[in-house]
Amino acid sequence: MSAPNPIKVLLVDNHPLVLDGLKAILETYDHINVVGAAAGARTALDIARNAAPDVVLMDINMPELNGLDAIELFKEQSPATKLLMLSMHDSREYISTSVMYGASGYILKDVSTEEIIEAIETVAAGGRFFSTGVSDVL
Amino acid sequence: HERRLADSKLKELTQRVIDTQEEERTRIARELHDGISQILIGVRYAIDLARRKVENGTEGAPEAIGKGADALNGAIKEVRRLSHDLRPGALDDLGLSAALEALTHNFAERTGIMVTLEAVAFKNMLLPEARTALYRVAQEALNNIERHANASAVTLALSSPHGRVQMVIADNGKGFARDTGTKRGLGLRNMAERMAHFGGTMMVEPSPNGTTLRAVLPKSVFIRQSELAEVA
Amino acid sequence: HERRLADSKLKELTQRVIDTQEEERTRIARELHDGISQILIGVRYAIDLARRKVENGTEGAPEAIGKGADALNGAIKEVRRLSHDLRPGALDDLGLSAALEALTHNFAERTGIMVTLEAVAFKNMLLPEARTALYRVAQEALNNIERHANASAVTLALSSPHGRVQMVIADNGKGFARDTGTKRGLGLRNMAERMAHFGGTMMVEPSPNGTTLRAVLPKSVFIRQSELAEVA
Ligand SMILES: Nc1ncnc2c1ncn2[C@@H]1O[C@H](COP(=O)(O)OP(=O)(O)OP(=O)(O)O)[C@@H](O)[C@H]1O
Ligand SMILES: Nc1ncnc2c1ncn2[C@@H]1O[C@H](COP(=O)(O)OP(=O)(O)OP(=O)(O)O)[C@@H](O)[C@H]1O
Ligand SMILES: [K+]
Ligand SMILES: [Mg+2]
Ligand SMILES: [Mg+2]
Ligand SMILES: [Mg+2]
Repeated sequence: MSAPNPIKVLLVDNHPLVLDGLKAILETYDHINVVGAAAGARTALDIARNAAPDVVLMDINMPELNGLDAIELFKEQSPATKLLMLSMHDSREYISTSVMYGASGYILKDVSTEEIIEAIETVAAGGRFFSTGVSDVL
Repeated sequence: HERRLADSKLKELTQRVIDTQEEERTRIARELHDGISQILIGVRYAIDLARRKVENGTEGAPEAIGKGADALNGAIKEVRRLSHDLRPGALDDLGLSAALEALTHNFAERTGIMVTLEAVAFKNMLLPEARTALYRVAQEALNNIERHANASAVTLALSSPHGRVQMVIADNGKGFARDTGTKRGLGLRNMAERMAHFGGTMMVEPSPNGTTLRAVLPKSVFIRQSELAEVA
Repeated sequence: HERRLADSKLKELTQRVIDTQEEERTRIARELHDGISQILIGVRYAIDLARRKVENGTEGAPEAIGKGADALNGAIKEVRRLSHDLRPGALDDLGLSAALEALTHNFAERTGIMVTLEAVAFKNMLLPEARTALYRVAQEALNNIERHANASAVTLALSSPHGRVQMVIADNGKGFARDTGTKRGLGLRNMAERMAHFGGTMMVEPSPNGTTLRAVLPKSVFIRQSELAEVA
């Protein structure tokens, strides 16, 4: 039972519990279609090539390739895809760095489900979204 | 006599160094055990209650779940704070300048002391250990300013004169007391030690208005181009 | 010359403590950030999912809560382990003998090396600092046995001969190499330093079969009756 044009979302997080939890939650929303869940940015880049996600919801701290460095690779490979960073770090330097590298948004991992959905909707529509609590800094 | 004095002073300092470490461990262990653990156990009770309500179809399940989620958020914030206090992720993820930006920003917010930061970005060129050492020196310098200086403004400048690394922290406070030399704490000593470890120096420059602290590290703390190529 | 030697000894020690502390901070920060935090976020999402299911009347809410509760138990265990590694709560709550019991028990379980503990209970009569020092000596001795001794059995005996405190740790391993004196690490040095602080001693006694380590503290590490009265 999907909406006519669901937002295609790709999830990237090295922690299985976070990745599974996020996927299970997002799948309960009709207008969101989780097209992939990757434990690393390299795998995510591979998936994105075929799945063409509208939004990549990506962790920052990951072994091998971290989320910040992966932003530029996504921008090169899939320019239309929006990057939404998902992180535990609440200092504004993370946001400004993410934006500088080309991300459309930044949310903390511990925000409410409603806020995660709102962030996905906003960046999918071409806007920018920054988490409450850190958004005042920009 | 002189020698025995030096010896007992050495013993005393050695003991202080060990004590500091033991105190820090105790503090962290306590925050984990008495703080975070207790909150998490509270969350478990809330979740268990919610599960029973859901299974029995009793009313108030969403509220019970909500209560658990709120308590959980508290625990997550505590863990974040503790982890950040021990070592800010920015230092590893974003580099020294960004970490100093966060440090001075939080310091200004907490103390009301105005801080101006002038920092060049070294990117990843600085040895990780040197990055850590400079960050700790800045941290202790700000600690000292908060505790001893009675200052209203601080400038922290990070630059790279002649290929070296220089960090200057100047406050407009009351300045060092004349007899400070005798009752030096562990702070200044550790800072000097950290810089000396890399063949660098740390100087306290008393000025008519406040205190200036100058830490300089030699060129060798930059990762050499050849090594950079290997890393990349 | 002597004094300069003492000074350089202090420098070396300070640097090693700084290194240890920095490593420890980094390790704990990482365990908190990459481990415990992430589990808690997972719990958070599981709880949110359960709430949505309850509110929408969809199936599977109890399972979602159950998943969250299981993960939460994992996080609680992790926090406890981390806290305990830093400083065993038993040391403060139950005293040295109990803490040594937990220490040797865990050691035996992890390494498969048989440990016999013979400990008298000092109750709360031992100065807290002396308690900590003895515990750390035991901890490092076991570390060394695991890393260097290749032993199959260890005896740890805590007693009180002539009103002093004596802790003897004997293993049946390969014994100290002849030239060990030259390449002493931080471990033995810290142990000796910790005992010396209380006017005590620490000796390594190489025996035909393995190594015996003897730490002795003077009577003064017992809280005097007069002070006890004040505390009580
Ligand atoms: N910015 C400053 N302005 C004025 N006095 C200072 C300043 N920084 C340090 N001092 C003086 O120098 C002394 C030594 O500082 P140091 O950091 O070594 O020890 P401490 O802060 O007293 O103790 P700790 O061991 O906790 O750091 C301080 O006690 C204080 O008197
Ligand atoms: N129980 C033992 N059996 C055999 N050799 C031992 C034993 N304990 C210590 N040693 C020897 O003594 C040396 C010094 O020990 P010490 O604890 O001071 O340093 P370390 O364990 O090598 O390093 P660290 O600084 O991490 O403790 C060891 O390297 C080892 O060779
Ligand atoms: K869906
Ligand atoms: Mg991660
Ligand atoms: Mg200080
Ligand atoms: Mg050792």
